[in-house]
Amino acid sequence: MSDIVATNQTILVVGGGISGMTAALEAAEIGKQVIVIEKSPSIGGRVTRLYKYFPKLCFPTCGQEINQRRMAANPNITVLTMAEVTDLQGDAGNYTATVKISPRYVNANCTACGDCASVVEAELDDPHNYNMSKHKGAYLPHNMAMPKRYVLAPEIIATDDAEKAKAACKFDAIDLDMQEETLELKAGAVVWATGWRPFDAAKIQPYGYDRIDNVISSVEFERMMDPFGPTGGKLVRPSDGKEAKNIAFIQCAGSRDRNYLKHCSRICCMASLKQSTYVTEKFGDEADVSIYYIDIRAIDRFDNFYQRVKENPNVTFIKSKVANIVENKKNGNPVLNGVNVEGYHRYANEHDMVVLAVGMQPSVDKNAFPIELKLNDEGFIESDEANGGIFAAGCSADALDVNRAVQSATASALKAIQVVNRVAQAEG
Amino acid sequence: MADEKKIAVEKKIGAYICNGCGIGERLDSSQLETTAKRDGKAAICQQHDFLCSEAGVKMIQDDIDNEGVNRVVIAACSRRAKTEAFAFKDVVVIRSNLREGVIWVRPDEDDQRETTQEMADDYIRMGCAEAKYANIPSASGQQSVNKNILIAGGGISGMTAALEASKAGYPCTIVEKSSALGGATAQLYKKIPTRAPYADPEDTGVDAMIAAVEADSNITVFLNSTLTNTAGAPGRFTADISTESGSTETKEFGAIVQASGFTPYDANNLPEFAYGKNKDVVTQMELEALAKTANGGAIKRPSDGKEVSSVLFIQCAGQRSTKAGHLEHCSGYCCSASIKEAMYFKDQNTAIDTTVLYTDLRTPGAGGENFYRSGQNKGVIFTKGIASEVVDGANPTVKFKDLILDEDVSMEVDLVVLATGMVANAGQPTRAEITLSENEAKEAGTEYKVSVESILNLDYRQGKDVPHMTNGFADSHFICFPYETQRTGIYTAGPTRRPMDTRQAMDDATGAAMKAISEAENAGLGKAAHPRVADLSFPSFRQEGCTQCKRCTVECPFGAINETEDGYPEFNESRCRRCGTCMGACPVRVISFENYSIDTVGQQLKAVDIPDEFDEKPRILVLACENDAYPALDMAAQNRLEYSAFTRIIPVRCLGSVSLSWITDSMNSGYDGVILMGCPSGDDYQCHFVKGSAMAQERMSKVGDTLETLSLEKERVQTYEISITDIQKVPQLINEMAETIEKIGMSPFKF
Amino acid sequence: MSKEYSFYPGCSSQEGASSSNYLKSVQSMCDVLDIKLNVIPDWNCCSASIGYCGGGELPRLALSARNIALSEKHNQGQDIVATCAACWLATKETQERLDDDAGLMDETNQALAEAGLKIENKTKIRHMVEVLIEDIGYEEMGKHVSKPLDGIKIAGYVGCQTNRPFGIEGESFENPKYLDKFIETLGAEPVEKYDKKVSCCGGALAFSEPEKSQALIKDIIEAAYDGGADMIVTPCPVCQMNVEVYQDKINATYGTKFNMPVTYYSTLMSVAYGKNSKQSGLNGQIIKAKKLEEVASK
Amino acid sequence: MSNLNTGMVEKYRNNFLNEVEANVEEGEWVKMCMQCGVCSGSCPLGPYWDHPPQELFMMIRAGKREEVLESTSMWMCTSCYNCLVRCPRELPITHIMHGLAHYATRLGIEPKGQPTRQFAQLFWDNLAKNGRVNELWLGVNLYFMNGFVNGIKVAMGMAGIGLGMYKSGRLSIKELIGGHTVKDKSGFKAMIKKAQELESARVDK
Repeated sequence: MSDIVATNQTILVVGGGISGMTAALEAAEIGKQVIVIEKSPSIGGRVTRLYKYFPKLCFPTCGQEINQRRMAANPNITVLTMAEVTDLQGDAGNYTATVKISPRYVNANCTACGDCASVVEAELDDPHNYNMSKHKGAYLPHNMAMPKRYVLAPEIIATDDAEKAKAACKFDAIDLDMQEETLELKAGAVVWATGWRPFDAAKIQPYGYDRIDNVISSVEFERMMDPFGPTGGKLVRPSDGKEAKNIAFIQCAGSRDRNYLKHCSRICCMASLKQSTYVTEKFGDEADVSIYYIDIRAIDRFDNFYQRVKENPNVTFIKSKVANIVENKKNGNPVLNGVNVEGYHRYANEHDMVVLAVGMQPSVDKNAFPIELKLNDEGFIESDEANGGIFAAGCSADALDVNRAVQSATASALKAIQVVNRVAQAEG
Repeated sequence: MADEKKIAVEKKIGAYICNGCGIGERLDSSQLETTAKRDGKAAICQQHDFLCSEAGVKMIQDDIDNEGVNRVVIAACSRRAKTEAFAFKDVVVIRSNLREGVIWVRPDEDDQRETTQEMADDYIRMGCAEAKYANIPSASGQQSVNKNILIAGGGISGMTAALEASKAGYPCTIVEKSSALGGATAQLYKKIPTRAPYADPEDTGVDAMIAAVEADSNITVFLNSTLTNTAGAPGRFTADISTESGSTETKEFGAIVQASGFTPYDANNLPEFAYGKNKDVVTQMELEALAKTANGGAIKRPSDGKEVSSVLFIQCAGQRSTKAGHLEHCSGYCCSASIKEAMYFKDQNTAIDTTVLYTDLRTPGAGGENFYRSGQNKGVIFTKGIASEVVDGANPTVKFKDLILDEDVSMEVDLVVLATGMVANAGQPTRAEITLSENEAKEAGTEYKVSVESILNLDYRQGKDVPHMTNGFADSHFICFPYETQRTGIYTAGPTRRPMDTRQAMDDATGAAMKAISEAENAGLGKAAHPRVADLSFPSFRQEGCTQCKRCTVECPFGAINETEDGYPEFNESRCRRCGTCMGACPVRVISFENYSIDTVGQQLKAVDIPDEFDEKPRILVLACENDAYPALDMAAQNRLEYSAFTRIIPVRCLGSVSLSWITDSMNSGYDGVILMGCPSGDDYQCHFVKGSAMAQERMSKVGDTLETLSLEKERVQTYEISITDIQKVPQLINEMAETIEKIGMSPFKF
Repeated sequence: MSKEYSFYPGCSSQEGASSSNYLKSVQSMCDVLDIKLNVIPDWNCCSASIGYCGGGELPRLALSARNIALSEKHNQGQDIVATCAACWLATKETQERLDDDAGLMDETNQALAEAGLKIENKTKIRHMVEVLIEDIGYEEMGKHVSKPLDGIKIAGYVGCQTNRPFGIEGESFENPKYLDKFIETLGAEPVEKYDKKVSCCGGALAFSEPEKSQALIKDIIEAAYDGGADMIVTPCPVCQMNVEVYQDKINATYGTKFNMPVTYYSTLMSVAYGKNSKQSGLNGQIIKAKKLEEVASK
Repeated sequence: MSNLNTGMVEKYRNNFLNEVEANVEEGEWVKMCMQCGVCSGSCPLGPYWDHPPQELFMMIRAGKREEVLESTSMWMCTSCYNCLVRCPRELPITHIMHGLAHYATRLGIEPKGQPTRQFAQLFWDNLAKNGRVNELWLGVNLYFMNGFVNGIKVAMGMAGIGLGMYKSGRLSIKELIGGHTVKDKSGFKAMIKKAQELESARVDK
């Protein structure tokens, strides 16, 4: 790690999701030195947990493959995984970041052969699947993980498992003495791309996410479609593993609500429309999808997709914020109570499963930024002179869909380049 | 030129066999070594227990430095693994995939050892064959870096692109059709807020921006000017900038940003709303004019100058509708725009009734929802309903269905504002589209004329402008790559790309400027643009062999290839994305890349050892797209999914680059089956080269006949659309082919 | 040294009124916990949530304002504590409204002046439950248990107004847990997942809309039976009365056989603290809480 | 234009909304409703509302003055506060319902026979009399509010309950004569009177 060269002409990218990767690539591909700081063991971020993108219904890994190839081929980019910026000092053209790197216990020798995983017994919650499934204590985060290098979970360190793993590795790739490291890195500009996290559905008490088995969140539902996900690609409900054909999607689950997130998270309507196609594709005419909404926010060309879904007779739209959900104790079905406000129709609808279209919350809490930034009430970074050489990319700037996040990231790369170019001129 | 190179350089193959990750245990590496030397003609062959380790890499580097090895064959893991470790400079690096390609997809059983070993031997032979025919690509030297950025359009998007590029040190030239900078935004009284608390309309800031542009010595502005001809390629665009007066200046540019904006939808298409009939029915844009005149005072209506005391906004006027003459899309910004305009009234006099008639109120994000709330707080009334008609009269009366109260009502107001949408100024359709319309016109006995003016007047064989996408916008089709147009080095920004408001347009233009800068820099170095970023190879052709059939010029997904006066293809490599679709299209096989050619693949499939018919060991050739199908096969191996030991896989840049000759050659040399794996095509195509996979499928549809002439069964050649996520599907498809062969029997063409 | 509070008993707690038994048990409970309650001299009705027909906004605010003013005058520096949900809510709401709206504050003081009073509005308004949880604490509450309520299964019915809109700090509107914790602290067993926990009993509409309200009440009792409850416990006089007294009528209407005792948390506590049946207000039960009687008479 | 249409003209004008904002408790919140309907779905007596809260808000915006004020809907409010805590736009719906009911009463166009309306009035009169509620009289009045004969029926029907309350010491005959009251009755009444004057001055101007 000590061999990392960072100067005031270096661009620091905080967050290795699709926004961070994009910003890093754009800058590096015109010759700028870029360091990417990623908290988790693999770059890729949220999109690696998505099954499909709207409105094309194509696969996120497709673009990831290209971006990962671009990154691997580019010597100007240094990626630090399991790393966090704990402190950030200075101003435009002259920042110093303190970066904490947690031990991975696996070094660059790793060939991802998987021998360690095969001997480790401990199984731990798999965050890649929102803890809906387990993975080994020695693991590759997912099929597309980059770097393609295993990780030893801290939980198994100083257990037999750790020793077994070490013994199983033919390449001396496992280093159980690895310690947490702290680095100080210089940077001329910073692209802040820490992205979003799903709003905690349990906080929406009327919907009983914490009390009713068959009420799940949209991000969990998304994982169900992945053949390598927690349900092996099956749409089944948690309570009894029964196929969920009659599914309700509840929009604004946590968004547009002073009790939770004040803002509109933008993506949730499209995400539910997309997910409704999962159900109709899997079950055809047996599919029965209901979407409870306040406004369907399928803006610009996305509206064509909305029109397409609307044409499907198996998808119903109900203008209503569901009042509450109770469980039918006999069959475990969630029962939704509310009023369809288009003409006042009261309902108590029973479904196999309910998917809460949870909102987007900035990953970093308002008060947890390592340096003072101009934020709005919602906790997104405002584009403001006051932020000096720090530029928000993607969902750190606003609730954005992937397409707009990448736009934002491309723009932030140029903003960062402007700063380091000024530095370069000054330094001659 | 390319050929000379081949002769010039003496090729020395070094093959390096890794024994790590179980390869050593599962395979007989000494035999692999023999194969490399005997069949692969490798001058040097070494083994290592841990090839990707520092020691292993050094071993190879030493041979490159001291033994003159310039063709390195790495017989280890997949080309997708350990790329950094094996990134040797100035040599050809070939990966023979013994791990993901062999041992991970075959069971570790004694009775399988023989076939598994054969697999590995073949991959060594294939690697060496490719190494023999591949050359080290280098830029043609035709380019030089030109940092000048051409910006078509002087609206908020164009000016932003210019200012941001200039701040990064890149000179810009703005070509603006009208007599002033500012575009649509200049016609606004105020703009939708761009910063917290997102509660009130903001000054447009256009004047300040124009001043900044004029003050910037790095920015040249041409007013009353259009682009009458744009030729060349990234790094060497030449543009004729013509003024109304007729004078023309020709300038050179590295890249282009097209920020030609939008035209407001023509409300005359909405007679049902009495537009044109009743003066007090106006569009949002026209209301901006009224507000400008009022300049903070009471807004007066057009008909009689009466101060407006009640106004109703009809959202989605002529939008989100499949009705003839309407726009199918949602313009995204109109909801916020109506809130803003309603505030013009409320901020001036709270007593004015302002009603917004909407079906879905679309104010996304933090700013959007705050602005909506602020509108309500100021007393703007939002009614969910659908307007059916505006009745003409002293005051217009709006008839609508209130969807909440579920009743048909009508409301008389002083002024009606129609939220009509955006129509992109995206220039002319592609030549192909025009020809289509021309033919239709002919059939109808009428004459077809292109009504829209071109923006760029590209001197490209495939048309004068950037091809359009959804709803006539020059948008990218790719979610992960929003700026990728089908014209390399030309990036669209603002409402010509997709509908958007001022704030989004400024972000968008900044990103487009970034892309333009990047392309100007990289084209200058002869490096390819997305997705084969930094690839130095480019297509060249043997003129003497060319029959001038023009297929390459027609089929190139990026319109990269022009025709010279004497009818030969002109490749314009910096317009080229290196997909090889031209190579696949060429019936006479004269097009090739230094490191990717008819031979680099053709010789691989010939290098495979074909046992004779009675060995009952069929051979299945898989040509897999390197972007999606090959990674899927890789990940199948990663998950230890097995497939037939008779498979031999060759990655291709794009299925569009597959030459029919490879299929016929493989059939002739006794392969029993061939599988082509490309990306899904169609409206939601996933092909990174737009229509490469579609092209391939079209060509393959004709392969059946070829097979018949060879009296071979059609089933022997299959083309599949594979997504990168089809990890479980790909082994199945291969095994199905194996079964098919068992059914229909071995190919008779084994010698 | 004992904790002192300015106490607002409310109309229903008065002698011979519908929740006089609540007051009784509260007093017994407070002796044990060394809580001293100083009644607000000459307090008046809060108009609950039903006075709105005749009483306008300001007159209703004036009612609670008067109580706050009296407390500030006579029990200076002491938090106001109410045992009745409606009293607590009305007073707390008044405080909030007057804080938000200077105009209303001014008009209210003009009205109070007629009674020779003035409101500072600085007094903390609290529910007895808050006092128990925040000032006493579960641990301390547990220490005084001399007769654990072993083997009694109890449905904790929180109801509406003790729970919404203010509720108890740290509890959710849909699934508050404090009554269950009380029950456990006293050695009894709470009904898990009692899903009518925060459902409405009809409140004042039990009088004006008996059928509609009794339908709601029926569900509340039914759910308790489903959960295997021996009795229901509640912090609210209106809930207590509505759920207890209409059971015969409900049985008549729906053919049910309800006979479910409904007591106050303070009743449970008094009994668990060793107080006798009378001191615990058990004689105030219309449906006798036999299991508690047994413990009390041990 | 036909009368019908002139009738329509006033529709959707903000007059009534303005009236509500000026005169109804928390009325200025009505405009903030975004028609999600969570309130309507959350009401325990929901099924008995002719117009649930969110619809009332839309009707107010639509200028349906009489339909709103003469409605029995807001009299269905049990003050359970479910709507209020769930409203994503922070509308104090419970209070707006009370406010609308009171305003209708003030205008004298409330649904007279509506039982809750009557009980609410009784309750107020009862407390206004002595400063404290006299539950016995409240009960008695309640039973007889629909006339004597009916009252007997109701009283008989409620007798069991009354008896139970009496036996358990939770109903006292003492209340018939005298009963609980505030000591400073005059001060109390003066205060109420003043409050009412101040409010009227505000509303009726």
